[in-house]
Amino acid sequence: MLLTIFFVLSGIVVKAFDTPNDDGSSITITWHSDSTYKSYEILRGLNPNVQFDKICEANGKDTIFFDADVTPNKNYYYIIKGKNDSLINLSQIIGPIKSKTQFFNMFYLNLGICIAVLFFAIIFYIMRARSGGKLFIRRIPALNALEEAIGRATEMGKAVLYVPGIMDIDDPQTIASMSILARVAEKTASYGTTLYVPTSRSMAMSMAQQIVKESATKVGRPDWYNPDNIRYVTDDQFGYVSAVDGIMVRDRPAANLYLGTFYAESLILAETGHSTGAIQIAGTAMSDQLPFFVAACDFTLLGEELYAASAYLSQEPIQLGSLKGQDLGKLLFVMVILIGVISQLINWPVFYNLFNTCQP
Amino acid sequence: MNLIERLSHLDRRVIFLLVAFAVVIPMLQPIGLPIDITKPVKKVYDKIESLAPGSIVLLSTDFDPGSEAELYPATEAIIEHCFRKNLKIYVMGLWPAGSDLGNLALNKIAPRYNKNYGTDYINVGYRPGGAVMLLSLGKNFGDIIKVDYQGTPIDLLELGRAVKSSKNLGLVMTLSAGDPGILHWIIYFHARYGVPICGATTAIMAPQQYTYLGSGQLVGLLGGLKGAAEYEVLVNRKGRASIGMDSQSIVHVLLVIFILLGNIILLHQKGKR
Amino acid sequence: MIFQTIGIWIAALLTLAIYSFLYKDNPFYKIAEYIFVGVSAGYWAVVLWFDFAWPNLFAPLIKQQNFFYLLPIIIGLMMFAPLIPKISWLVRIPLTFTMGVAMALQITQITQGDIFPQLQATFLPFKGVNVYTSITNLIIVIGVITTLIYFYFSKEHKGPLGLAAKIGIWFMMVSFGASFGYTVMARISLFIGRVYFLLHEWLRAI
Amino acid sequence: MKRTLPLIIVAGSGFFMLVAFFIPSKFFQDTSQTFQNWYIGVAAFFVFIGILNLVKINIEKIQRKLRDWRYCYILLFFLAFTMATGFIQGREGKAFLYMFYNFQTPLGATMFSLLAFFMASATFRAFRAKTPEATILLIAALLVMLGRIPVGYWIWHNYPDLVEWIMTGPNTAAKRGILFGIDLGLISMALRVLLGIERSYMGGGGE
Repeated sequence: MLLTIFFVLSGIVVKAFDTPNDDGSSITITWHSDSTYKSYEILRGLNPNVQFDKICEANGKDTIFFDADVTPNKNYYYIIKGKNDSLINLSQIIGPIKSKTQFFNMFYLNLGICIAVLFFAIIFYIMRARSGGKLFIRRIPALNALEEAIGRATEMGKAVLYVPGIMDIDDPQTIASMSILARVAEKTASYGTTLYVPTSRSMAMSMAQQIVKESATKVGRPDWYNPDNIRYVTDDQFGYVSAVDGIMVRDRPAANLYLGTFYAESLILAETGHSTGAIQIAGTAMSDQLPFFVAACDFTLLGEELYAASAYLSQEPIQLGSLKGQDLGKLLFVMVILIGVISQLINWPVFYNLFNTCQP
Repeated sequence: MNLIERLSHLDRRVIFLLVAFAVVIPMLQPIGLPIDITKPVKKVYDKIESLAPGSIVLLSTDFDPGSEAELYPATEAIIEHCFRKNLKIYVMGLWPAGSDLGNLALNKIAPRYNKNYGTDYINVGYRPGGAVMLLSLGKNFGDIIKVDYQGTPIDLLELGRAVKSSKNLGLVMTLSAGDPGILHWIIYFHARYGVPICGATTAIMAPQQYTYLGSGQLVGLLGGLKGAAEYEVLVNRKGRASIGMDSQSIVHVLLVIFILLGNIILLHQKGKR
Repeated sequence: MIFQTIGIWIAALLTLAIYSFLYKDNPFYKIAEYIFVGVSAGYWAVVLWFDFAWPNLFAPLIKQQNFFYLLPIIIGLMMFAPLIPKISWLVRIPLTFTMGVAMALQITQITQGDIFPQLQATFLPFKGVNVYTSITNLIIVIGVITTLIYFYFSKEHKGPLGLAAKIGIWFMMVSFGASFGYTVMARISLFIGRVYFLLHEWLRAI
Repeated sequence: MKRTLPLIIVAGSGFFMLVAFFIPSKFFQDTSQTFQNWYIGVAAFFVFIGILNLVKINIEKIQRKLRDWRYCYILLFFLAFTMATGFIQGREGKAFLYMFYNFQTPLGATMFSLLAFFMASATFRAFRAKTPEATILLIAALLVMLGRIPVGYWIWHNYPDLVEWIMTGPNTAAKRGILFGIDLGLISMALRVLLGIERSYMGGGGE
């Protein structure tokens, strides 16, 4: 009798449900009330007619509680007790509630779709490139400069210096750099210009030697190839830089090409190269180093352009296909941004909310 | 040979000397230039001010001696602010040397505020594994952290027992010098577990963080020594960062002159041709 | 106390030894450099063992006889396989395992933590905000789109596309300039830190 | 075996982790957690490998009497000494921390501060407005360099706000655009690794 009266007075309205998108290990309880309480107690029982145990005490501002101590597929009943200094009110008994294991986390559906689309695009283009489909890649301006620089070095009777970064051949930038080296070696070999390739890793050296040799053979100048010009210097960052600086100052190459992964040494290389008056062409995806290359070199391949240049020159299906797939991704992003901006203009928040990611 | 030509052949050691003087002299004879407060720094300050006493701040010291100059002053300033607000500090490091540099600051500041190890602050040392570790950490601290840096089982420490999951944290403050660091806290920890992140980074990393400030994934930011100096002004403590600001100003002016001179030389040479 | 003073002197002399490189390369610099590499590698090994490897891998195995921990240790030990040429290929097992886990997590977390929030942050309003904000918002939207267009390789950059790409470059140059300025700041700060040490802790001049 | 087993492992562990992200059931969550914990355990060995390589390289250098080989003794001595202090007295031992605070900290900090000087010299000798792009870059750089220090505030009180605007406006826009490109590149790289198309990271170890 007393209980019913309190229920009517208290006006605490409670809802309890299986927490969505989880492994069935929790039940969500929410409540709201017309009067204010200092704190709430959450009571739980396995049977509406038997004793309820206190499982949590929440403060007066809370309106939600996750009961994470439940067994899936078992019935539970809940009561919320609102407490003030003098007053204690109870809500109605809520239940039975069961928690269940969900198969798919619907919160992440948007992420899943995005990943699936990107995967599909990349795989699709790689397959197309492999089956011999023509994929267009725009010409990269700095590549024209590359040929000019080699031409100028030839006219001046000076060498070309090629620095493939300071990382090993497991670095994608180094791999991209090697494709460009192949083209540079072809050009220098056909002109008979000397090409220096100092490397900071021994594996990078053997790979560079192999590539340069092949390129020389390809243009019919196997005699031009000189393995002594492609040397391993040292793994040590600053040690490597001072050795390369030494080549620049002593041999004064007319063209310095820095393509690959660079760290703090970028600015030391670019400075020394500049002081020798060489044409400098740089390219790296290390965005922290790009500013120094842009400021001190004549041409710079910015970020992804390094990969694009490599794909353009090598025409290798994996590189071409991935680049194409990523291009599609960029196109989609541009479209999404435009729709997003328009949706804000016309006060349509649905689209914005499609991109929510944090779990509530 | 005229002046400009002589300048263009200046020995670099002369430049080195000029830079050294520009740093040393203002330190011996401070000018006391006023330090302005930027928004991202104020936001870090406001965030810590807004935390209720007793809240736990995870201080991740993700740097090493290489960037100690930029990040250590910020470490001290943040710790001092937290202790003053009676917040609890949970130190860990994604870089091996980070936690020892954190200890240096803790041991210096904790006694001033009568804070005790184990209840008011703890240090759980270096945690390898970067991004993947952070994902596991957010779910269950117990999986990753079993002992503190001295080898004491974490459950014997009051603060160690208090932190079981990301839900127990009021804020993550990372002092980040690179990889792994602030980016991983944002992408791997904040995105999955929603704990607010503040950061102090080296100045090199600061411009990139503005994309995350813009999206709200990062609450506030102390960029480089200047950020630390601003924070020192906010918490009213005369530290290493504010002392260095005069020198920083003079060298910047010197370098601006260098760049302008260099380009005048370029124009001059072009004119000649 | 005496040890502390000696420590400060060691630190100061090592600092000066490194700076002697600015005059020219010399044996003092080399000695300091090699000490640095040796000490830091030793430091790494000790910290890794005490903070991580012992409590998280070996202690549970040896003290609690939890043989479940054998697996990560065995996979980890395969990292040493290249020392024995015959089984050197085994190094690929830990490499591929860590790559597999890391790459998968990279895919989901980049989407969740970078792409989605950053796209959402670019859906900026022009209405209901002040003029200053709406101009800034417009600039951000244009900047993001034109930068993306610059990195779009599937079409020749001619006409409107070429113009957009050009604008993209300008945006990038402004941001590179900002990075440049900040990097200058960072490097100078490092030197300030050392001068502070020399003047404050060593010479006690400030 | 030597090629297929690694490829199975990379695809198996990778795609499992990918799928587990979307499936809340206990089995998938617990297993992916176990994988992550193993990863962290295995990752710890990378550091030990690094140290072993360092020792190997230096001993070789001494044996073959390569350039600067005498200094390698110094390196090996300090490596052994630091490890000894740590392993004998413990991680919190006085001697070990002494090495850290009085050797490693000043050396690390000073080594990187050398760049301040190289930077200064490069600003004078190499950073030239040769192209329109480089000109924009240098102007932005000068604005930021002056605006991010007390002198900027002293010149004009609203100057820091201007720089803050450059940072939150154009800088954020370009950085975000570049970020999208990098993210797409990383995802495509990750996918290629999982599918076994990209294998260069496996490096040596024989066919």
